[in-house]
Amino acid sequence: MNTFFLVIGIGLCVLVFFVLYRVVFGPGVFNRIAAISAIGTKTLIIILIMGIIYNRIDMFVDISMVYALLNFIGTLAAAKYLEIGGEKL
Amino acid sequence: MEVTLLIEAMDSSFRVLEDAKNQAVDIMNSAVRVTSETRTIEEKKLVNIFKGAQSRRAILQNTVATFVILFGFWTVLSGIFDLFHLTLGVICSLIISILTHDLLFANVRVGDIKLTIIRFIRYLPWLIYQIFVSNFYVAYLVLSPKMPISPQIIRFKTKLESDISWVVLANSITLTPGTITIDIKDGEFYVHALAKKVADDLNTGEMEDRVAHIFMEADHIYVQDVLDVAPIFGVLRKGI
Amino acid sequence: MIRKTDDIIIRTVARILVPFIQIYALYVIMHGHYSPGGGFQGGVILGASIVLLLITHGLVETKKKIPEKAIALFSSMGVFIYAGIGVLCLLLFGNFLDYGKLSVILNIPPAAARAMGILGVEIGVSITVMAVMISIFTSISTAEDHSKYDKEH
Amino acid sequence: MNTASIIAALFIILFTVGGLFFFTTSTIGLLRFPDFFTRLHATGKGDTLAVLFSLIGIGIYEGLSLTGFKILLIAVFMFLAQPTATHAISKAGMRYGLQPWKKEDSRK
Repeated sequence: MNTFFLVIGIGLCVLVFFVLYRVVFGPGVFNRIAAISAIGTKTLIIILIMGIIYNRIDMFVDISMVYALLNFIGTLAAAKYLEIGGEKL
Repeated sequence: MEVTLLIEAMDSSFRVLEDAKNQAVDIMNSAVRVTSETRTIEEKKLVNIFKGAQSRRAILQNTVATFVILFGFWTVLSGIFDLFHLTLGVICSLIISILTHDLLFANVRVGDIKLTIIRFIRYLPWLIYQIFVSNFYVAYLVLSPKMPISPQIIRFKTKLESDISWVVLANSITLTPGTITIDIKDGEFYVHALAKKVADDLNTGEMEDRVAHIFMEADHIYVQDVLDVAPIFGVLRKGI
Repeated sequence: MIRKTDDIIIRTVARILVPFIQIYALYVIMHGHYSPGGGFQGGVILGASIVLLLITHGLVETKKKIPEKAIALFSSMGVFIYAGIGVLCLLLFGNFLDYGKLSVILNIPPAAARAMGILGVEIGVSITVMAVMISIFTSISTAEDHSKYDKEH
Repeated sequence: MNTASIIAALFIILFTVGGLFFFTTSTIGLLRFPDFFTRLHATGKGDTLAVLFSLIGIGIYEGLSLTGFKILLIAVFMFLAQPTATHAISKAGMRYGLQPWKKEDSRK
């Protein structure tokens, strides 16, 4: 089973590299934020899979929850910052 | 001569009488006004006292409810049931429930909460089915070589009233096939749809009916029209 | 200047999430010795929850919950708790932060005293981290222009 | 290896591979779609269902325990947070002045 999860994790990592294209070349800052948010959701699953591989999922689940939380708050903050043109938050 | 004198005397006596009557009416009026003013002041005081008691009671209720929910959440997270950690949990949830008692239960409509929760749970399977359909639809669009999309922005007016039902409706719209809620302004939803078929699906109003059924709100009417982009910019930019 | 957002969806979701985020942060602080986390991480999550409140409900409503003075007080109080526990161990003829010596005061065995001492230090760290994070955020976003803002409202 | 564990393993593989599939479609959509709003359609929906699938798979692997419950909590949180974040970005883009792509644009 570990090998299977390892394969899934590697697949997710490859997907992250594809999304990274949008982060680097995406026209405009909004595309970049959407792409970064997508990378965050993929990272959440990668962290859980790492927990399975290291056999310490009870620890990694906390980290993954914090990651989801900070991803959400970061996206909201960036959206609010850019909504008004970035001059007055 | 005497007649005119008599008339003048009559006149002046009438005037005196009139004055006296006016004064009496004034006095009566002012007395009534004073009593009514005092009465309104007293009524206001009573209302204020009553309201204060009510709001204090509401705050207490909200704090206790928040405390119970947060303590349940803590025990589930912690998973250690010895005395030390349970005491820590009581202290922590007490601090947070006092700090945030007005956040979790703001704008709660008085109603049958139990029935609302049951109906919401019954609503979830339908929503998950819709999310399935939406994802297969997006996957089909993504993987088909010609990519048959024709994006458009539609606007419809909802008759839902409370904010929580708006949130449920907006998030359901975002999760279901090919539509994203862009903005809500004065009860009007601006929705970005991927194709015309999807927009027509939204117009049947099935989802809105379901959400209204959950929160027991009035039947809705909706006005819908496909919009050009330019006027929407005007409406949305005005809000800034 | 941080204004209240006019979006009802974001405001409602943030309102529902904030208490749970805070209890989760306290869970991370209190269970630092069983699971990853501890003082710093829990403090960051607490600060993030207040930042979420700030960007959705605006500066005025957040100030009603946590006034500026309280934040300044917290940021020094955390350091005081940390250093106080350390110095207390010094006074009991131990090293700085030598928690085992606390067993004399608390009247419990040294192992339990160590756990209590670490918990106290972590609480101090988390309070300081939270307060400093919030004060940095408000200082940057208001450009330290509180006086004018207070007069307007 | 009894039958119950084999069925569980089948379900785990089914759900996790399904999650990977939807992650892939959302990524392809992010790369292929013509403008910002249509790309949000791909990420906002695809990632939600993909996270749900992967979490169900990992939850079955973990079984009924405290960790399984925390995984369920993450799923609930993602269900609340992902549409909200999508809505926030799309609204910000609209107010910033991004023009939505129309079908007529491609014909010119």
